[in-house]
Amino acid sequence: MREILYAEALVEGLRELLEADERVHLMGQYFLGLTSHRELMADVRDSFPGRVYYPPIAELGYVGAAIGAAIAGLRPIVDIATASFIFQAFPQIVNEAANIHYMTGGQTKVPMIFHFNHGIRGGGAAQHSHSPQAMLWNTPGLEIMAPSSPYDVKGLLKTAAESDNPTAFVDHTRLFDVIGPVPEDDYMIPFGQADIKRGGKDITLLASSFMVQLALSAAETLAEQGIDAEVVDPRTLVPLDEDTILESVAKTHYLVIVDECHRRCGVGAEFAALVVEKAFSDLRAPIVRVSTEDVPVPFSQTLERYIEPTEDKVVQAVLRVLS
Amino acid sequence: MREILYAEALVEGLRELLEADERVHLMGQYFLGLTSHRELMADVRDSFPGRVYYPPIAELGYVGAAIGAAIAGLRPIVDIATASFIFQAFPQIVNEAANIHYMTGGQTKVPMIFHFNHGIRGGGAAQHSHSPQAMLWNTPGLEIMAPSSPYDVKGLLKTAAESDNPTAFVDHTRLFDVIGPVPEDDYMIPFGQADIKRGGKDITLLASSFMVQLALSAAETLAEQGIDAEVVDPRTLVPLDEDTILESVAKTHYLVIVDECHRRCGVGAEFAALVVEKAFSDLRAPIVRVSTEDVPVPFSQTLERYIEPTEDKVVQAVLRVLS
Amino acid sequence: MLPTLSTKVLLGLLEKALAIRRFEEMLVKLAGKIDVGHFHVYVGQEITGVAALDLLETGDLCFTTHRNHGHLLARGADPALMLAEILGKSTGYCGGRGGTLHLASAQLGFPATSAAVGGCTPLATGAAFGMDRLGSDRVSVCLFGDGALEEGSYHESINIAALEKLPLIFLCENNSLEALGQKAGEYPSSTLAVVRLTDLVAPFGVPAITIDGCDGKAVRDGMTEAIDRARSGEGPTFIEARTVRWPGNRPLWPALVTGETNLSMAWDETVIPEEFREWHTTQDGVLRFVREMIDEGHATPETVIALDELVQDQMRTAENFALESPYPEPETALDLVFAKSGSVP
Amino acid sequence: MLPTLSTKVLLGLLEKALAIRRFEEMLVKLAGKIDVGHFHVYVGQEITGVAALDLLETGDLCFTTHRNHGHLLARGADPALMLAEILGKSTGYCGGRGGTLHLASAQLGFPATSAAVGGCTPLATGAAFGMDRLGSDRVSVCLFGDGALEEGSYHESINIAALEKLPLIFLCENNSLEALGQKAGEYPSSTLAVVRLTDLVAPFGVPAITIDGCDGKAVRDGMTEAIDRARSGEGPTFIEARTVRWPGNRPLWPALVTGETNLSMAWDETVIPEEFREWHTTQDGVLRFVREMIDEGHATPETVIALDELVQDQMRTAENFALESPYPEPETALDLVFAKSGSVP
Ligand SMILES: Cc1ncc(C[n+]2csc(CCOP(=O)(O)OP(=O)(O)O)c2C)c(N)n1
Ligand SMILES: Cc1ncc(C[n+]2csc(CCOP(=O)(O)OP(=O)(O)O)c2C)c(N)n1
Ligand SMILES: [Mg+2]
Ligand SMILES: [Mg+2]
Repeated sequence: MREILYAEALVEGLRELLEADERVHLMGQYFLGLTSHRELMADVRDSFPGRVYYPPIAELGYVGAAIGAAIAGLRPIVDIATASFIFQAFPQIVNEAANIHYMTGGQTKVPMIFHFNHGIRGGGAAQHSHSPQAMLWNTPGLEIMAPSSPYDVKGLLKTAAESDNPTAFVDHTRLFDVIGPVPEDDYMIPFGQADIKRGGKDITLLASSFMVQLALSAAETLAEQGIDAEVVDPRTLVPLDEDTILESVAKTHYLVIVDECHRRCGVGAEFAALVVEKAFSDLRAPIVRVSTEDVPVPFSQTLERYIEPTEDKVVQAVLRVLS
Repeated sequence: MREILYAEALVEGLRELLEADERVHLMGQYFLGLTSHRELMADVRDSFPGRVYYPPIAELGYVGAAIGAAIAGLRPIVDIATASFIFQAFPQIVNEAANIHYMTGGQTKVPMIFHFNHGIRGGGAAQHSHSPQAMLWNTPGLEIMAPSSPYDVKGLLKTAAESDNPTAFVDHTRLFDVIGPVPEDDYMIPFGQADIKRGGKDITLLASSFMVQLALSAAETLAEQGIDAEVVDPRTLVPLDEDTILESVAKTHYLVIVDECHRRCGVGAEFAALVVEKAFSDLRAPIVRVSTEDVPVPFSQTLERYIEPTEDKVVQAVLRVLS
Repeated sequence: MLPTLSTKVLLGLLEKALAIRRFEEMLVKLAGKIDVGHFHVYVGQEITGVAALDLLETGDLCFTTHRNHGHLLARGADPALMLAEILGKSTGYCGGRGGTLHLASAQLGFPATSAAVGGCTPLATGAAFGMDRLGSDRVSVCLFGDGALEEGSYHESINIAALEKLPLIFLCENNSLEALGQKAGEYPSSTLAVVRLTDLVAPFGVPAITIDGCDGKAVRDGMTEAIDRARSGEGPTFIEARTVRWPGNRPLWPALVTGETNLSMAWDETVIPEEFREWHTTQDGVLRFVREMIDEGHATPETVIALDELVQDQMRTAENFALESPYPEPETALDLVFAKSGSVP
Repeated sequence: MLPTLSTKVLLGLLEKALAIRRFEEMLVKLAGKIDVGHFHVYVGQEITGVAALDLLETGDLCFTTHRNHGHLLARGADPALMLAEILGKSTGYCGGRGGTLHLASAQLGFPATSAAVGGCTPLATGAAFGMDRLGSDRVSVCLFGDGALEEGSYHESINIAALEKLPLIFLCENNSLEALGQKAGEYPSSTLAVVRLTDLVAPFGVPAITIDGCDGKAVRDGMTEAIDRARSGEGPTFIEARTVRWPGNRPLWPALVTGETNLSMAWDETVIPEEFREWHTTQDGVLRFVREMIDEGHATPETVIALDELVQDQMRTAENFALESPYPEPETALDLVFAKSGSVP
């Protein structure tokens, strides 16, 4: 199978969606952030005149407009660029989009996707480095995809576009250069199906988004030390494939969670709470979370490095858990 | 000691703060929501002319203004009324207030309190029933108090007002009628000191805000069945008194968490994750969370009741854990 | 003035205005007997909603607020299903999930009702965006109070609507005319620093008018022009419809301080109670509409009374229906979080 | 035109303008050699910042944005500590925690710098609110780009400022005059449906003027009036200072497309390269200021060159200092989340 970059797979997915359905429109254009790949988006814009909207700097207004447009029958894919700007749109995402289907008794659907690049990108400092997926997961009514590979990003995006629900597309600029196999033929990845990114028997590493890549390299290092780690990637947080996670823990009996959210009430907290509630008797040791330290993200590279999850921290955590 | 209502203790605290320090100003006035106690606030307004500001319906603007005012030397206590309106102010709370001290390298302080009434108040429906404290706990840089009794609300408020950090005052209208002892003399409750609201040896019930009251009544019911539950109230989430929580679990070996947040990534998730990480070997059974079901809050009373934590659900959870 | 319409059509409008008035009165009375919770009523604004929304066609969408009852009734909602929703019954428009704050009927063109002040502006703007991009000739109507102009979402929305020339009507119901600032010739609402609300709109190049919200003709004319402009691709319009807040709306919880409306106040000034004389004589749009109907020969006191009885009957039926309807089954609370679709198994 | 000031004071202003220009040039050059990350430079806007902020006194507070370098330097920031911060060094103004986006110096009156567009408006408004309530005669200055007017926070802030007559100056630096908007594929640009930015302000009853941001006198006069108004309790003022975006700011990452500024372009037109002739002749505020200084006899080419060399020396010192400064100790990343106070043990 051909191998392409994550950024290419993402843009290919967007293109195919735009081609397949006239109702698909892009609102906002910084899908690829300020990375060197951003030219790919310029091409999309040129290929689909009138289908790519350039909003004002008004995240509340234009994300809300995407929700309204979805209600009226459009299938918008709206880009919030840096995840930190999603807070401006929280009243519309958390208090409107997530609630509308439910509070209308199922009358109204909100088929839209909102995309953002989360997490530490290097030098983003406190106001450009958020990982808001835990907050979104605490908001029932949103589907959440958090891909970690070229194959997943395209396949999940296709599924998200068919969904009649508002879907958060949790993305990460540090994934854009990841290379991997992507079929030429069309395919979709169902939501709610975790993927075992690496089979293993000694310990489970549970991670999503860019943290999967970190977990995979940690697993390689651990392999050299004779530890066979299984890397489980839920791929979507909502719906969540609990079974695959619980089965992996039932097999390995040990769990380390790798999560880029701040620790308190992060995605990792939910993973831990889930497992201790539903697989307590399988566990042979504490569940350890490798997360971003509970401090605002500092600018300086030495500080940033100290507070973010790293391969080394994952390795150390595993050794601690298994000792 | 005299016994007064929670609502009275809260207002007494506000009054004493206004009296003691000219820099204390109230911004917004719905501290007591639409409850019958709201006249108490009208009196405060009359007693301190020029010290109570009536903002426009502009939560982003006026909460942000409170942050700016704090930077300039005021000690604002800003009221957001219903917690759901906090999302409008998220860009200023999450991305400004929480970060400023850190990202200025400690140069600037943001001594302000923001108050809101969270949770299910009965018929608030999806857009007026949020419990955003988990999202705020996922935001390093905010102190968080979540009182559950007349004594605590006044004592914690006094401490919050002395803090040089932005502090979330997580409040609940269903607490206003709770009656309890409050000293006439001035007192403060340090942040980061949990309170054992009821001693017990068989199981720990960990709860905050209004859920403490629920846990206490559940404990009474359980007592009738011969189960001696300990109710631990952290009182502040940031800083968190981990020791008291872990000691209680070390003693009882069983833990049920009562939390009004939606389950996924709620405050309860963090409690569970913390305990399984730091007190795994003390646990003899799964940690069970009694939380609000992961659905938008419905309007109808039968539906609302079904999804919210109730005394009965707590009792059932305890029986399940102990069986 | 009355809109220039046939007697039959005018009677239809009157019937809707009466339906709103009687619905709200029924609700306030009911709230005195059983716990209905907090709600907001449309008394005093009936003519705005009825005259404006009568012009809409199927497929045109409305996005309204906490004060939505009158809007739905103006587009033909069934008071029984409305009241059932307000009481949280399974037979209500939203199956009891929404309640008074979120009354919605997709079929009637109310796909989502936000009770967050300023929540509806981006939604309505977006619906217009969608219609525009889909090449439809439908229009989107944003119904909101003067208070929503204080939220930044208004500012962001009108900018988008203006730049994209969206088929959108901002219908701002300014019911704050008795506010202190306004009385002093200053602010039209308690907390907005602009002297005329339409001044806020002008910079965006969006046509904006101020009308008397109790004047059926003014409302209809303004709305006709706005809809024409929207349908022909000329972009959004802003209408400020002014009414004076019903005295029963001044307390935090609505109260029937003016009693149940006695329609004979329309033709017999002597029955108007002293205390609220000014409001009923000059600011009560329903009475004024009735008076104009009679003056211009479209109705007689008798026909009006007959129509009102019909309406009141309907309300009694609605009330019985709603009270007798069952609450939803508790376990169904877990349903409908997500629309079933490809991605959710 | 030049502000009416003594030669000495004018030379002081020029020195600051040169400091900004040379600082930003140094930074852009440095970014060609080492990884500095993304940053925004103030080239082309120097005269606005220098002439406006020179009028402030100790205790007056400024709230600025991602494009803050020039503002801090205009109030006397040390370029060494600035560059150290931009490089993430422990010696920087914020100990390396803030970086270019959040340069702050409480001592110089920059207590918190927000890189969220529209982040500074509520903060600056609130600081003015605080000063007002504390009875201080200090003023608050909100420095922001035209893009921030698209955010709802602006709308909410100006309303509060107007209603409360706060001691606040909105200094909007509109550097988007040539922008075709994002449609042209450019990154930051004005996407606002209003023709004149000041039209947005008028409805709030806030005095608003538009000035040429490269005209030292216009900036100083406008700001003088605004500060007077603020200090005497008459409320906020809005100033739109217009500049044309420096060609080096048009790419996503700043680039020295115009080369390092050759000050002799101010007195010798022939050395101006053809490609950017128009910008340097009419839109380069620093060159214009120099030209006016010479024309009016406040300086000679020689004194200007001498001053510039002094400034360039300072920048070299700053660069060495910053490059040689250590990075913060990793473990210190966990400090300073909270101010130590009663409530945190
Ligand atoms: C974001 C938000 N803030 C505050 C409220 C509380 N609230 C409910 S109604 C209301 C007043 C609204 O005034 P207006 O928009 O003029 O509508 P009216 O009730 O006068 O029709 C307020 C402040 C809310 N629902 N949402
Ligand atoms: C809330 C938010 N949305 C988007 C951005 C990304 N962003 C950074 S600078 C910029 C353009 C700002 O334009 P303007 O305010 O005119 O300032 P200029 O850069 O032109 O000086 C944008 C959109 C941001 N930083 N914050
Ligand atoms: Mg109103
Ligand atoms: Mg600009």
